[in-house]
Amino acid sequence: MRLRLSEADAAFREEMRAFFTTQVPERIRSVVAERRELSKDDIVETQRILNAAGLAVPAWPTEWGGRGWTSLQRHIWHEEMQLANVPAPLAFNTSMVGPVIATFGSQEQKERFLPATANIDIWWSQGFSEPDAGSDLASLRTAAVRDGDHYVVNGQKTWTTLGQYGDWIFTLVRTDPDAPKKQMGISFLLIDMTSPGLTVRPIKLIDGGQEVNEVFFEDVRVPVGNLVGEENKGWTYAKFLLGNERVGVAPVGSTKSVLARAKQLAKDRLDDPFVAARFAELETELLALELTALRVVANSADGKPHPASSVLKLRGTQLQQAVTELLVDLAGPGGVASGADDDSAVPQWARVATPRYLNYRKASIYGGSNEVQRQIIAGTILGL
Amino acid sequence: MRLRLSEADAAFREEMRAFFTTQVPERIRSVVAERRELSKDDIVETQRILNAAGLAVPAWPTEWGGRGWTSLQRHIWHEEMQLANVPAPLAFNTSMVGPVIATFGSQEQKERFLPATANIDIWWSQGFSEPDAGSDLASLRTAAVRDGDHYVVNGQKTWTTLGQYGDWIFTLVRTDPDAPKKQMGISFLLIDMTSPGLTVRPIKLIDGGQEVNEVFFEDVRVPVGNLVGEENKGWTYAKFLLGNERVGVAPVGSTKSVLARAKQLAKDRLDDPFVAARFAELETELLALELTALRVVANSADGKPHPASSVLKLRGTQLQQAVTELLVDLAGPGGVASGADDDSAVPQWARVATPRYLNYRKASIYGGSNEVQRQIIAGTILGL
Amino acid sequence: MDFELDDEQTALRDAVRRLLASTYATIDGRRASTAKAPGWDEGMWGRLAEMGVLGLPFTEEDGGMGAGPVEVALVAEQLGRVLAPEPFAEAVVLAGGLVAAAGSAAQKEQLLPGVVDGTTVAAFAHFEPGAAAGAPPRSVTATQDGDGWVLDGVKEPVLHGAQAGLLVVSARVDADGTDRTGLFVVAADAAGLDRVDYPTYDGTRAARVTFASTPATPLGAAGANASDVVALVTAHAQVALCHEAVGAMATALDLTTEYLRTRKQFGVPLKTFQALTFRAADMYVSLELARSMALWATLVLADGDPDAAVVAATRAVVQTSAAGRHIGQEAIQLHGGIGMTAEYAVGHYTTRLTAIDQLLGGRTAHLRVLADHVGEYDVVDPLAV
Amino acid sequence: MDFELDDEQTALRDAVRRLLASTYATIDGRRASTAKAPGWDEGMWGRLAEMGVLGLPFTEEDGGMGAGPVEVALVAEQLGRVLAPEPFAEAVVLAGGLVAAAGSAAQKEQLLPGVVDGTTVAAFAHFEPGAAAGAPPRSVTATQDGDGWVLDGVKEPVLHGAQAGLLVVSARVDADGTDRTGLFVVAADAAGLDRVDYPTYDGTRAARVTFASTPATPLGAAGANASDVVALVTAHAQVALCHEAVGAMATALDLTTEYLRTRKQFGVPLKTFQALTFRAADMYVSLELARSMALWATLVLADGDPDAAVVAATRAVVQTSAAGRHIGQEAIQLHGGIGMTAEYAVGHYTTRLTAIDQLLGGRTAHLRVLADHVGEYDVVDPLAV
Repeated sequence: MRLRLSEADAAFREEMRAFFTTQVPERIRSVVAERRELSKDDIVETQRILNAAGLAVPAWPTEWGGRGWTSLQRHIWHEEMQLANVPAPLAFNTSMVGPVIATFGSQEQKERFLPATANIDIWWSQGFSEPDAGSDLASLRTAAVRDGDHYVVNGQKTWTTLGQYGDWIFTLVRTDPDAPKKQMGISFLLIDMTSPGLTVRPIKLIDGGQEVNEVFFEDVRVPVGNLVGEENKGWTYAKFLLGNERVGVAPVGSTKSVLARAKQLAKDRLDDPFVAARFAELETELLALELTALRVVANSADGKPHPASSVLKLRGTQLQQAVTELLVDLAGPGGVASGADDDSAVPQWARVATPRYLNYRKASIYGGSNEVQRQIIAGTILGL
Repeated sequence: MRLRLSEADAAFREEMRAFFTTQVPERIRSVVAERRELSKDDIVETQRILNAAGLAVPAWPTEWGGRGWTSLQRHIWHEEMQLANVPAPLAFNTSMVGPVIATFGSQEQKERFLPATANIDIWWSQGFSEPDAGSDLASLRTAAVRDGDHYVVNGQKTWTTLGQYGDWIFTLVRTDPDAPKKQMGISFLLIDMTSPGLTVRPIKLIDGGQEVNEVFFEDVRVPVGNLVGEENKGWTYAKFLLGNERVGVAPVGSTKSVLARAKQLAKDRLDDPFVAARFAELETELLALELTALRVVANSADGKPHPASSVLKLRGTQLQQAVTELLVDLAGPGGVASGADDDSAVPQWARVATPRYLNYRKASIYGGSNEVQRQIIAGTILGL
Repeated sequence: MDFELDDEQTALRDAVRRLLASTYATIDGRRASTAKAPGWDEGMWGRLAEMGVLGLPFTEEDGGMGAGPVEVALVAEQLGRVLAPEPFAEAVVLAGGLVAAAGSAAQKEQLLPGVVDGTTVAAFAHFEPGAAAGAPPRSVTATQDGDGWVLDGVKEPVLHGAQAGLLVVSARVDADGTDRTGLFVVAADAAGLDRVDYPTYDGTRAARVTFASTPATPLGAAGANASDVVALVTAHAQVALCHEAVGAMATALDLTTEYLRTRKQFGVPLKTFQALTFRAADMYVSLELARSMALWATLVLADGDPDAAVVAATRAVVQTSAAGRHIGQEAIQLHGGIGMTAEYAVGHYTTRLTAIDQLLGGRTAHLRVLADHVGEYDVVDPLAV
Repeated sequence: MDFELDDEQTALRDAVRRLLASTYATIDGRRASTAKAPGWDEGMWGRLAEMGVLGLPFTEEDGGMGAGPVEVALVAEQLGRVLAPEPFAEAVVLAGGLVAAAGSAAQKEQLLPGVVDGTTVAAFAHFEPGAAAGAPPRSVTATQDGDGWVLDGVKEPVLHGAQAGLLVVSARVDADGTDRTGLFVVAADAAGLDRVDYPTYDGTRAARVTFASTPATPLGAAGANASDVVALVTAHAQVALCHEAVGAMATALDLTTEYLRTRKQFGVPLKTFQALTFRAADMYVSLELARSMALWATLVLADGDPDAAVVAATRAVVQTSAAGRHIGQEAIQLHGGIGMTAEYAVGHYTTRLTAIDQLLGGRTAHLRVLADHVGEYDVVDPLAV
């Protein structure tokens, strides 16, 4: 057991910190710091800077841009990035479809997609969830029927985050409706979002934003070459994808960063013991989470998903939400001035506080709800 | 809608307050105030004082000592009694078996048992729970087999509170093991605890106290005249008993009384904002509970159990436990001196704080656990 | 103590419910009303006026209905149930209430009829940027200017401040070196008055209101310290908002239980999952406790003691704030993704509950007030406040 | 940062676990050991000494094993897992630790060998009635008496104070009009020493220790202010107790999950009820977060900066206190009635977790300390304390 980073890791940390705080434009990082909405260009510009420096896809196989880092290095990379308010590389590209293609895709698919995915020349969207499935992902109904060299896709996906920017979408589709188990007849298909018959409809959320979408497929023709791996094995790849990334599953760095900024904003109210205690409490809870993430990282050398990831997701989103709630309280009645412009006498942070709070109610629902995480902990870890 | 009590109710309240604070010996009330353990004699003496004044069984039929009060009057009686630290009449006698005998018993049973029950000449124990049943009360197995003019009872009851003082025990026994539903073959039987074959074994609890017991029945012969109502209809009477008493289902008065005393004890620490806020919070929560109890009382004129009773039980025990926990915190490290005698430099209240806290973990388990209450709320009120 | 409505009150509640259902039977009603100016349905406002609802808090002498906090509470709960955006608590109970409580006889005669008949929508310009909910005015100052008074400074956010035909404004008055709270009336067309309108996250409207040597008329006696009257009328508005929240919570819970009953997942209705139904049960507990407290606070208001009224409102806010957050958050969580969408109703309830919470000033601020006085009494006796 | 044990540490942990299992495989072991004097198993204490466990925190120079906080933590967790009543944290880490940290070379040479070989059980008499956990001594005073010192006043509760062969006592020393904290050694047979023994609710023993002109020897330099050394050694003991709590929580959760798996109700195993299994999942989350924090605090102790050590211990207490209460309460609730009985194991775990919580001083007190300093830094960086 050892508290300090090794000299090499400490140097690595300094290198990351220096890069993120000097090489990613302040203009973009301030958007994150001020909790404003990132534009597509902000995200793309950042990821290209990272990719050029070999910092976009460090967990990929080295031949496709990976760095062969230890889990701890990947953790440090991720935390420093978040603490510096650098927009993370697009998860759909770097944590989701990229590793699937790199692991299960054909050589041709790898060459065609991986460099473009790392550099965000292709913006990927995710097509997993369906309106009637909810947490029961495998009950999906979007169908792909083989017709010569194509699949013909019909159905609907939903909760497609940032789908309005998507160039391609990776989907789970049902290729064998007669399979004995619902998990067995599913395939993993890559679909060009400019294909005829594919339409994207934005879903307005309760904070007024439009970050998620429905995606409709009406006789969309997809070349069979876009099938990843084997037909009807898609569930395996999906499970790989969902269990793939442990680093960053708990948004520690970004939550710490928001909390630190909140403390700065509340500087002249820290003599109020209730305000101070709330910061002390959240900082301590976040520290415990961060340490748990480090323990999980340390135990993940074997490459298998660590069941404690569910602890990180569950607690991570709880604390993320608690910090957004703190900002609502700090904003007070001024918080209702959310629609005011920058001439407002209510400061920008107070105006965004409540929409962000409302937006982050999603954190405990999307990407495996907290109920699903509890189910995993009870089942996989506790044997219940 | 009206805030104030009517003049009559206000006068009634004064009358109750005057009686409880002057007619019940300070010696006994201080035991309650100081959260020490009441002796059998304390309880009996108090109840006889109340009974002599017509204040022991006000909810019973008037011919057996009831007072024909409104629900609000019964509520006031109960709250004032608790606020004055008067030990409540023994629930087994006055809220449980008494009303069952008065409602379903034979005239002979009424005459034989009711006056003695009101005056605690008979101390009743409860024999419902069994070791393997838990919350599934109806799965009880203690059997009563008819043999001439007697039932022969074999089996075991548990969690019999204060069973060590019991003269008689009211039990649920299985008289028809072949009934199509487990609720159908159960009878309600009164058993003299001096009967041969009946033994009481104390169960030590985690606070060191011995207030609950196991009761064993080995070929205990019970005259058939001790059957209440009809054979195999016991479940109906048990449901009546369990749903009978709404007044006092939430221990508001006693919790308020403990909280008020805690505030007195912490008087010189109320300038600590954390301590003060905890009192303010608990007082407000208790007020909300008390008001809800008053609303339920107001709506219970029809005599049927109000499903909101479950709200009172659930929240009432939560707050009861929260107040016991506050006292543990106020006691601090001194609280471990629980076994010290009165020469201790640690004050008495601090020494009893943690054993009481541990003891009151039972409050959310016994008498219908909080899980059962949530089930009732979800099912009966919300239709889930 | 009695929590039962009398026949007249029951009739009022049912009438308001029926009227609101004509427009707000579904969330589309709120969407439509808030989408266009002024941010509520003017026809509905007129019909509420016709029904006498806008005159409920005012004496018959002032042209009102001579009703009281109980009737106000009934209406507020019904508005909350359907998320009707009509600014009853803010314009009538709060801004109108200040005129009734602080205005001179002449001012009441001049201003209240319009409030009661719905032709004048009043707003209370009180919040100042960066100040806590209960803080006295600092940045808006009132100074004497010849025979009259002028105001300077910024109020923000002022709910429906740009739509209001009448502004009641709190201002700092320097009285021989000490600060006093003054109340002033400012006409919508006053010189030096600038109002910038914008939407709030809950779909209503607010404004930044700037005063630059803006002529203003003292409400009531010039120079009187209005902090007590502001506290009392604010207490009335807070309790009304608590009832609005109770109504919203009740519907949020209804929507949630309905969803759990009907929505299937893994082949069975969600209500099969005890972990979800138990949470709905806890929501019900929160709702009922908040309802009890709001009702009680209403009775204390009606009882008339101003100090008791302010404390009761504070307790109601503490309870409502916690309940609103609990129920609002759980309502979305138990719905899952659909709860996040603006298309579906439940998220609007959470959003509005959040707004009410912020406008009430939040739980901690009110708990702090209670904590400061906790040593001054032994027990809280609801029957003898 | 590395949380892995090395081979030696793993061997130590396994050896301690095996040794403890010989006596404490079931709760009957604790019951038997606490039922008779001195309140723990003297044979077990001797075997722990033979294994070197009682010498872990001390340098080889002082006759110890030259191990450190990590090894102490391993042992404490194992003791907690089986609720072994041997007073390792209190007698060795705390009382012995004070001798090692504050004693002169001669005192260490004289006193520590007995602590290490188990023949001397030391106790730290520090708590004073009515004082908060972290308060400096007030009611016990030390005054110079010729060449020596005498103590007056009452310490209570002193854990195993009547059984201890060596008392380390904190006392208020008047140094030119200001109060200082002094540490003193008092022999078990000192004149004017009165010790009244009694049981604690968790089955261990404590005492009221009265000093009446009791001769005492300053620990280390006479008149030195020992408040820093008390804070640092207390931090070490607190972190050890946190690990004891983590061990106890782990077993409480094990017992609970086992109960949910095997106990049937309504004809099915309890684990069928999702409302229960989800709560077990939340218990696991609490446990793992507390474990992480305790491990980290251990590493900070090992790192050597005394100020950082005290802050880390405070954070560990905040986390452990909350987790211990959560897990202790839920463990009983999920067991139902049987959890309340002294016959069954789980209640003893809750009881012990409650005692540890009180001895640590409780969550709020420690949170208050953190709150006082929260404005002094931007973020908490676990890698750079």
